[in-house]
Amino acid sequence: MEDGVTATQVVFWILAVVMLISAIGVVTVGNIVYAALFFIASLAGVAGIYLILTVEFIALVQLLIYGSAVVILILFALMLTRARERPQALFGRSRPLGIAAALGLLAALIGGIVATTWTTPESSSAIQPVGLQAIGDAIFTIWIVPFIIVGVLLSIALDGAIMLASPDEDDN
Amino acid sequence: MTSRRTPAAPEEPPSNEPPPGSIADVYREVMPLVGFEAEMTKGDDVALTIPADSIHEVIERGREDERLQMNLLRNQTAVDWEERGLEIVYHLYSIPLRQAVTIKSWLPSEGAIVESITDIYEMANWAERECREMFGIEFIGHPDPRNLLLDEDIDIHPLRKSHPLAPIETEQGVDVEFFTKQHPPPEPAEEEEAAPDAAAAAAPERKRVEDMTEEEREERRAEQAERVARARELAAVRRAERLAGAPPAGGPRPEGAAPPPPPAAAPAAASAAEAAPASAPAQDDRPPAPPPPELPSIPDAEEDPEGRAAAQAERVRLGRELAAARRAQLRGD
Amino acid sequence: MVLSEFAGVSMPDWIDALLRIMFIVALMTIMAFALIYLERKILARFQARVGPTRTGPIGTLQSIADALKLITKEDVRPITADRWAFELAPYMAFVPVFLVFVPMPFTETWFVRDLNLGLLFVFGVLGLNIVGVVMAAWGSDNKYALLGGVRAAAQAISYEIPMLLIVVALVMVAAGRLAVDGDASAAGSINAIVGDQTTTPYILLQPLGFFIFIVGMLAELHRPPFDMPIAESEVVGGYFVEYSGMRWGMFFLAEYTALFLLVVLASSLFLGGWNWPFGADVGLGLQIVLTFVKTSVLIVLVIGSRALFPRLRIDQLMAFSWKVLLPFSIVQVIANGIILAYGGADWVVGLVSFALLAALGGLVFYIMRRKQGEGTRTVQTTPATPRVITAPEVTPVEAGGD
Amino acid sequence: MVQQTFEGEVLTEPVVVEREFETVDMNINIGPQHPATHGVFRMVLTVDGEIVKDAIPYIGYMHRGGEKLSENLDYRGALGYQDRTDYLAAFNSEWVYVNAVERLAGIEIPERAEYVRLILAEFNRLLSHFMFMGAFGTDVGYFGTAFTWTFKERERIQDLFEAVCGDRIMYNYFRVGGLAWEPHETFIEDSHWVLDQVEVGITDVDELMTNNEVFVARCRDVGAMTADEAISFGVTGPMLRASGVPFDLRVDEPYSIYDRFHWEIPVGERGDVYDRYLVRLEEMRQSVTILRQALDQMPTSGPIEPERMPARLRPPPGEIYMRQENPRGEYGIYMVSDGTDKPWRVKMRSPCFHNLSSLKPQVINAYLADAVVALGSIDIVLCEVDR
Repeated sequence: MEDGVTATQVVFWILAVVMLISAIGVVTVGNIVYAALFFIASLAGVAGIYLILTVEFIALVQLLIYGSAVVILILFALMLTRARERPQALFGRSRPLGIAAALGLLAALIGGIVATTWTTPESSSAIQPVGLQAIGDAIFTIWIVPFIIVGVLLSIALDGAIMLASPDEDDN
Repeated sequence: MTSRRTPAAPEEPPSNEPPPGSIADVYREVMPLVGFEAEMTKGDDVALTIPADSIHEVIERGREDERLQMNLLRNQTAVDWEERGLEIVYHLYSIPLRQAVTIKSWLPSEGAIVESITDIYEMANWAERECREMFGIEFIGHPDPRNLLLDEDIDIHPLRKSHPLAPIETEQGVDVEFFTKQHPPPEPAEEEEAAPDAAAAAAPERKRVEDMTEEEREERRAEQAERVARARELAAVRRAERLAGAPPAGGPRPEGAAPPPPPAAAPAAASAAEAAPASAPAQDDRPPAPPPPELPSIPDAEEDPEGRAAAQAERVRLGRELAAARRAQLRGD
Repeated sequence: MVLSEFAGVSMPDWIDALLRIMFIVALMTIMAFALIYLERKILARFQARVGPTRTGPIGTLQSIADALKLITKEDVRPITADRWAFELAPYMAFVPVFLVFVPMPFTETWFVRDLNLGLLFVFGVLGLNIVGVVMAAWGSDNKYALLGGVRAAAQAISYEIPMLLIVVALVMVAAGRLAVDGDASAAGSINAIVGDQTTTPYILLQPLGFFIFIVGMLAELHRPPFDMPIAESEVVGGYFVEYSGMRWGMFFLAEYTALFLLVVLASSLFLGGWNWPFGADVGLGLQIVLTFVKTSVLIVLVIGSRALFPRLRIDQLMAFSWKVLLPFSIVQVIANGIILAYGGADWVVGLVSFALLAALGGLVFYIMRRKQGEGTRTVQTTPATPRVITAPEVTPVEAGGD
Repeated sequence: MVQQTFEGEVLTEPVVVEREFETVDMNINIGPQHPATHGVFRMVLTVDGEIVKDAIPYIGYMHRGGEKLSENLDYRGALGYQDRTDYLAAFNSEWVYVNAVERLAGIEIPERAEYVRLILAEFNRLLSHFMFMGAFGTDVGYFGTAFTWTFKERERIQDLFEAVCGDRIMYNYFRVGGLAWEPHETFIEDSHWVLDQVEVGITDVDELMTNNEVFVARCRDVGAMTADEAISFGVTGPMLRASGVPFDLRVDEPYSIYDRFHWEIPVGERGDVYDRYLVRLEEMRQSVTILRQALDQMPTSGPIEPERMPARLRPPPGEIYMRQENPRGEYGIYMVSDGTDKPWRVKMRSPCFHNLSSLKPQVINAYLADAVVALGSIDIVLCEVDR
């Protein structure tokens, strides 16, 4: 692999910077809707990273699930309630507690990164694109149990949501 | 266009008593205690006149009694008979029995108070609100007595006969007479104190526009422009007041849109296009006038035109005085 | 450096992609202009009028006139509007629609890139334009826009799911037919699906799929009977009520491009795109004609639905999607799964799908008829003498409907 | 959030209930300029999400003091105002006013004039109901189809009116005692031709809207009103008949020559928006049957106004409440004369005024889209509401 800077590395660093900025943006920006938009940008960045790793399926599913559905629900909730008027308590009483938790998490992450041994594949072109068939077989043969557990979890979540929403509907 | 002489008030020809089996008898049968005076109207309906305090009871019984079943209140209005007072009119109809009746009653023209029938008919809600703002009849127990068709802070009652119909030519809603009082023009205009009859005297020699000389026409155009500018200024002032938060209704808001006095109604057809800038005689607000004076009757135009003009001018002056008194009274000063 | 062919000249990969993207941009603008003009003409025909005739020979320059008007109009932004959300919304709504053209096969060789995950790419990216719509709705700080935006978001989510499920069912069928020695990963690419439809268009195999896809498409495009988000009589133009000039033009362009795009997708997936009667054998000429004919038929269908259908109320719209379309699409996926798993033939799949479509149609028809009830009854006129006090009882009412 | 309306009236801040999923009420102005209001009418809706919690209607934008002006014009002069109150059914309004004055002055109308008046009034009912179909179609969502189809028919009827009285909307053709001038010679043949076209138009609208599933879904059980509620609000006309009350003035209190024709009154049963639409549609068909019978029975020659008409009309003192069946309901003129040449009091009982007052209960707890459809189904003409 020639040691110069390859195209994927350039794209990777661009995406990394974009993701970093938007991640920080999500936390620091005052207006909550801007935070949601930054959130979308960071998720798109994640999808981009997957694309670089030539795992298109995961990237597209990421875009499909996060990009359109989850974010829309967040914006949906923001628009109906008056959340956007009240400035978020960025610097409230619980600030020290927040910082402590953040630092703890940071330490754990760095620890994890240092501990793992990163195996760099011999050459980026060596990664064969994984076909749809392979993914399909894997899901329904090797990983069938977690697949079913996730399915059950999701349906429970759905029922919970309906329960929460329905009390409001019983008046009219 | 001032209000005409009071109607010749001979009783209707006695002949129009309703036929024996008519609804008037059913009403008398159902409510023997109430004094019904029945008469046939032109559209061969029966009109019952009842004392004002029994309106609610008569209408309520009319709706419940199975011989009457008046379930549709189709119309509710009032008629201003000037000195004979206000007459409130209810038109009722029974859909199952296909019979109609008009219930009327007399109210004093000043401070008329009636019990609201909104609890019997929902329709009365809007009808009574309109009646209140047009005639000034107060309805006790009305759920929402705001003005319906007119502005919130207007306190004149347009459909009263005492409220003269302003000539159409004056600016819409811009009350120049009031404006000149609030903002007197900078240099004291020295036109002479034109009493109404002097204005009438001045009227004939006012030349028609065609044969005016150029500079006269110029002067008249300038004067009109100045008047329009003043009017526009007033509108701005009024808008500023409104935007600065509507002052409470009774507050010192500009006087009601009392229309500027019409130019003396000279019988000769003054050319309508000419808006004669009659300078209004300065009228100070005298203490509230005594109860409405007896209005002189206006002889017919054919017999003596001068008498008619004078009488009409007199009526206008009295009418305006009454309106001013009423406004002063309403403002409580 | 991967060389690839474009009109015989081999060139580096990315230049080729760039050229094809340029071609797509040109095609898209022309189609958008044509669609604007076509919509006004076809709509006029439905409404017993003539449509634009002044501009150009038979009004053909109308869309150019519209574009000029939009360009010269001033781009107004309300003061209280949120600057960034308002400004970026049109791009956020426009870019995904533009991206989705990449895997779209116009003929056997005419496409930007035949991604082997084409279908998933289309739906992955298409979902993003709702973000643009919501940003526009929230950015313009206007009650009507807010309501329109909320409605658009609710509608987009609830109609994307049945559409996705139906496409999954379709891919299951396609995978069965395209599988070569056990590896069916080719079924992901749209071109492969079209390639397989030389003899039997998939509408015969999945009629329910076609119906739900068309309904989902109409909902995705906010076109009647699903145009609650931009309902003129209630929310007066919905989320782009505060936009004017070229910004509004961007939304308008995005809408028509999405229309053209989804119509091409529908014709490729279900009507056999460039392939159906004998596209593959005859060659490029017939393929272009086929694609053109199929897309125009579907476009007339979509524009016709705008003239002939009132709009559904937002809760009926959601109820229709969650309570009717979703269950039927799930049943369709399960049915396909069972039949294909046990080696059922293709016509069996088609038959089952047709039965499901009939059941859906019957259900909707029955619900509506029961809700409609019978019409008005008419009462004989008996002109009663008005003033009779003891009036006869109201005439007995005979049953008589129109 | 304090919201100041333009009259300076301060709307209270919407109450924010501190439940985590509680959405906040929004005050939406279906303002004076809005496609759904068919004119200058304002409705402030307090909306929670999509459900309307409270509706405050504001009228009075078109108030021109018609009644006050009529009191200062002589009996013949105030005819012009009648055209301008209900401009969609000007012939019907004119007819009521003219009948009231004739009844007061005791003037007999020649037979032929009576027939021409009835025919023009029934044509005007068709015109008005076609207008309703078009406007209502746009409210429900037909992008413009219902509008252009119905206006195609309206054009034909208006051409006939133009031939008869020279005007398409403000006719001013009826006179106290008869008509202004003779209708043109081919009046009857033209009317028959127009009727044939109108019948085709009615079936077109019927096929477009009546059995359309989406139309039924949008109109059924929306803004339903029971019979007693309707009567209590003073609602009359197609809205009342849609609630199941067969009350039609042409039958209950027959005026002019309506007792010479046979037709049926359509009556709905649920009183919702769909029934109102069906009643009006059926009423159009019944009007066509009335017109056919009237055109056949109409005398082709004869005077159109009485021989001797007083120059200055001075009806004897008295009062009358003349009411007739307008396309929107019972339009009544309560006229009081005091013996002079000007009416002492003219009260115009406008059907839309009372039909509109019944809007609030229909709108509460309905969806925003239903509120617009319910408002459209009342078929209001704002000039008539405010007079």
